[in-house]
Amino acid sequence: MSLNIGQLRKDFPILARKVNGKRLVYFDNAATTQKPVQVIERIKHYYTEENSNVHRGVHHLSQLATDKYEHARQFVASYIHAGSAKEIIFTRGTTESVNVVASLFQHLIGAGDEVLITAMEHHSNLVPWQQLCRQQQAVLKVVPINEKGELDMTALKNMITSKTRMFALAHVSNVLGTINPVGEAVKLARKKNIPVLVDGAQAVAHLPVDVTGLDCDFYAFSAHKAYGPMGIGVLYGKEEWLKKLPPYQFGGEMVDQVSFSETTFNNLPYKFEAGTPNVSGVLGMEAALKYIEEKGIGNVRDHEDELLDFATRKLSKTEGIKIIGEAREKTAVLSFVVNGVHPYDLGTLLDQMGVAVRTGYHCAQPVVESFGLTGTVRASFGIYNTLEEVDVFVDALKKSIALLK
Amino acid sequence: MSLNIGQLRKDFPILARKVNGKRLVYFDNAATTQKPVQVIERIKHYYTEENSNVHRGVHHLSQLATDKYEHARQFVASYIHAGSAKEIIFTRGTTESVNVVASLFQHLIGAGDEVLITAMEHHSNLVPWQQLCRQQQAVLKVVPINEKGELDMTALKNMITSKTRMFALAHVSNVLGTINPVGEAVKLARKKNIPVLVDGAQAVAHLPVDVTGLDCDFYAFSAHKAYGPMGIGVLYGKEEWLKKLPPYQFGGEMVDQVSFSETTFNNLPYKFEAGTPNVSGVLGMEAALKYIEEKGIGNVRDHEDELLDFATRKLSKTEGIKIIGEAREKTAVLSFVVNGVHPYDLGTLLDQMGVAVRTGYHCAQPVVESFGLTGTVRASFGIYNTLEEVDVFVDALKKSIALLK
Amino acid sequence: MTIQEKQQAVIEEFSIFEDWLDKYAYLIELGKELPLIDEKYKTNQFLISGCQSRVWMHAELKDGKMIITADSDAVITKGIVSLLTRVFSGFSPDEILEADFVFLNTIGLKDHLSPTRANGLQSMMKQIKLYAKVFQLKSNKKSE
Amino acid sequence: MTIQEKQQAVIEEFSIFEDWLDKYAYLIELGKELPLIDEKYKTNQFLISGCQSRVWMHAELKDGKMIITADSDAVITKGIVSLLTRVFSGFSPDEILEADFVFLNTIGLKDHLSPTRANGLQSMMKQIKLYAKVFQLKSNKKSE
Ligand SMILES: Cc1ncc(COP(=O)(O)O)c(C=O)c1O
Ligand SMILES: Cc1ncc(COP(=O)(O)O)c(C=O)c1O
Repeated sequence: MSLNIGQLRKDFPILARKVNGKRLVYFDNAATTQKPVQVIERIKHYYTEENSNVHRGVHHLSQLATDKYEHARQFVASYIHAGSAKEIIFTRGTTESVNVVASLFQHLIGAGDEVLITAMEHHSNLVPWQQLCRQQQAVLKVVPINEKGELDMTALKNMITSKTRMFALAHVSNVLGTINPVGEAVKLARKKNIPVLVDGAQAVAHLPVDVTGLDCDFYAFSAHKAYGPMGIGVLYGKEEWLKKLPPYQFGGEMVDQVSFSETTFNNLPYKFEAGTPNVSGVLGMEAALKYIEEKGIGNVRDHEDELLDFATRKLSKTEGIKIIGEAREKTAVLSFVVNGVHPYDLGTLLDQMGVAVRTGYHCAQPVVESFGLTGTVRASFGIYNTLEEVDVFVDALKKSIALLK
Repeated sequence: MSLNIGQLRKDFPILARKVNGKRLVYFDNAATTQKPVQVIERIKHYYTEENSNVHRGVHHLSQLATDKYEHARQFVASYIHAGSAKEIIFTRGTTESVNVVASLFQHLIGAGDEVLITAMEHHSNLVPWQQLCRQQQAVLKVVPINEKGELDMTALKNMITSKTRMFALAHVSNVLGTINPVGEAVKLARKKNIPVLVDGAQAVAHLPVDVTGLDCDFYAFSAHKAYGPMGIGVLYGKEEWLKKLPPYQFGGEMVDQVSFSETTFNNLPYKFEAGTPNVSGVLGMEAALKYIEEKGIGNVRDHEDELLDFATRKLSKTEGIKIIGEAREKTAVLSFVVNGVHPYDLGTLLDQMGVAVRTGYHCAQPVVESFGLTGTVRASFGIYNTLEEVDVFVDALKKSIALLK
Repeated sequence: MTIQEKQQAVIEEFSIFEDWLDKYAYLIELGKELPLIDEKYKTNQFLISGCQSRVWMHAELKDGKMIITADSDAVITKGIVSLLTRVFSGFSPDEILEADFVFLNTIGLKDHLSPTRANGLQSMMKQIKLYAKVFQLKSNKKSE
Repeated sequence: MTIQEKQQAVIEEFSIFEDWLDKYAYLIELGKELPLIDEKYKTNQFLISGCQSRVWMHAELKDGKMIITADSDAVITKGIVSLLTRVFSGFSPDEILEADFVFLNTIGLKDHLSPTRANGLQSMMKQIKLYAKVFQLKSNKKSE
């Protein structure tokens, strides 16, 4: 069964709006996706019928909100195939999830130890490790990529040593679209007992995610990049790690007993959730993942592959365009540059024609610079994009190039 | 001009719902408030018309979202009378705000130094300092309260010493309702150059807040306790502090330039906002504060004082009831216990009659225990509560007591 | 009577109450009647965590049957605890491990069944099963 | 011409364009024509931060007038920079400090005026005022 995109687009009210007098073509999905009514209405329903602070309340609304909240946690756990709901920590998003892990690993990483990342990481999965290494006098090692934007697995093999304390890598690159062979990478790390954190920010909306299958130790993602609300995301952590690690923030539901001299902490997952949680965010995220599930992530993948292939073919035929990121395994992200034309100029003119793309470093300055560039234009696709929109985009692009040259 | 509560209640759709077959009487406002349509619709509008990732995007939606987001920051700044929008950091809520400051003060607090809190702090403004002190071998000192639940200002005077590095106190106690003389407390601290953090979680919905007038160094609050959405809150910090302190989390908008060997950080306030921000949350918070502003915080205060006085008088006349917290300066919170009856039992029966109160420690175990208790029943009021609801509550309470005795 | 039959009995008992008030009044009665746990077990060791009210529970094996006693400082919780002990006390660990806990659902106290409920019913039921499991392991060892 | 009059001239110039395409085409033309900044100023020191494209700006005082030159690696930004220098270059620091920047608003490039705009127009305007301020302080010192 394939998707009825025309039908499905109606779920996304914003797609009907005009931008600069033109119909919006939203190709900035890697930055954030638009939200279906199912998500918007879920949030509204929560505040209209169910809103309350969760946990410990004896009254009906509190109980209702708590049940929904914990049910959503279970849903997220099963969605990414976690072993149990205890392994699902709600965070603000990917960036916070990575920062939590980096902060908790402070005491497990010492002078001379090594942390491994890849050359294609987003700042959010780079700077926390860099700063941790700096603080602990550890060494940040960067696994190189080839000119197609694929991870150098041979280099990786050699770089995993007895000094490595953590390997953090993106599931999918937000600049290149590369899908990394995470399963394989975990196997290599596992041999030397090295924990692996996977930055899944660009994966959850596009690929099936199975943390148990991947066997990774941590997995991070943001709801807002998968049709869910802003301000909420997930840190999956293997129970054995979460048990072992100390709390991150203090206060609220994460404590058990408190006196002025001492505090004991609550069980998983609450140990890592300090303060009133973002219940509406969590319920919105659940609605978003259910939306994807209902459409079928396989169908989503097929559809986005079709968009990517079509757009890639069209751009390849256009003079002066160079595509950045040509990995065999790729999804939903198309970065490129145009000879002699600044990405910012292209982005500005495309916007005038209603096409929203992102330009610049995409919060991943090192990988962009490694291609000798100071920016790319990035078109990134979502479930609701169409082949016709790709046509509009390519025509607008040609017009812009003509204007600028 | 006083408030038209009957009219205003219509703004809160959830108040029309029934609980256990009875009309909902929501007296759990200190845990979280209900949301007016103005807030609910603001969030919906954002996702329906404006949603985009903010900053650095060249396309129209990104620009629109960024403008709204930064405009909201300015509004919040002026709402609490901050010197500039740079001093407004968006966080998940009060708990995170306090944790951020505690974490950033790590390097400013050493062995033998002292951190001052009060005996009435919520765990969120207690445990972070306790854990910080434990980690740094510093000493946590607790300013006592009297039997009415008022801060002992004489004790405070003596406890501020040359060893004190931080004084953290609640603006309003969530258990006792006490309004602390924060301005005076800051003056005492200022003499010895000690920074003051004010936990405003229970203040923003009930009192005018003027951080410049108070002259505090940090002020923390949560939107969800002031008619705004969950998952968003504020850390106000004086610019001189925020400039001096290192970043908290890394990645996203908070960086300026990144290479594998080095990273430079962005200006205020972005330095403290890592990752995609909760734009819808921020806009919802703005709508909530505008709602309060429109009604007039003075009117709100008057109305809630009336509710508190009325309820206090009625409970005082009821046999076997002891009110916990009888400060002269008090707002919107009424804690009590009933002789020989467990708060949990009362909460459960009140709930059966549609009245939502909170029972237990209210995440402030030490202050409850300091009254020799293992819990209280807490009725806490909001803008939409009425004298009739107080009647319903008191009747239900009497019925419950009769049943339990 | 089997556990199943005992649950059925409770369900029938409650079926005569028409409104919540009577139900709670009865629960409160039960709570007041609950044969108290031996004072020496009212310590932190026997405290079940996760409840807003404190619940102490003790179990011992007598002639292959588990004798469960419990207490709470809140009377409604005590009423519920009383139903639990009435249904489950006096059965073998095997029987308890096989049983499901459905009756609270049916008697109209469904609210109390939620795993996240502040009264910690979930924790009490876990505790009963845990005791049963321990006794089962112990007796298996003996019989080895 | 005063700064005000120069702004007015730009506004009139743009008023003949009917659609965005012509406006941008003209901006791009201006961008291509911009007298380039002296290469020696195209260094990080003269870079204006906060722009997605790089913008270098230099100012010097000649006979009491500020001569502003600038460049950008993006041609649309260059067009805007060219309008800015055309309007403000050649005036005294006092005149520049008193002026407001409204013309971009009126010529239908309002989008570009936002303080959060990725092209950093706000930063460029700040930079011009900053140069003016510095020159003003310097000359006040001299005249003391
Ligand atoms: C006085 C006080 N401080 C801090 C908090 C924590 O706020 P939040 O859970 O929104 O982080 C609360 C709310 O429970 C409170 O009442
Ligand atoms: C690969 C990758 N990692 C991390 C992030 C950060 O996600 P967030 O900003 O939601 O925390 C992003 C999004 O920009 C991303 O694309």
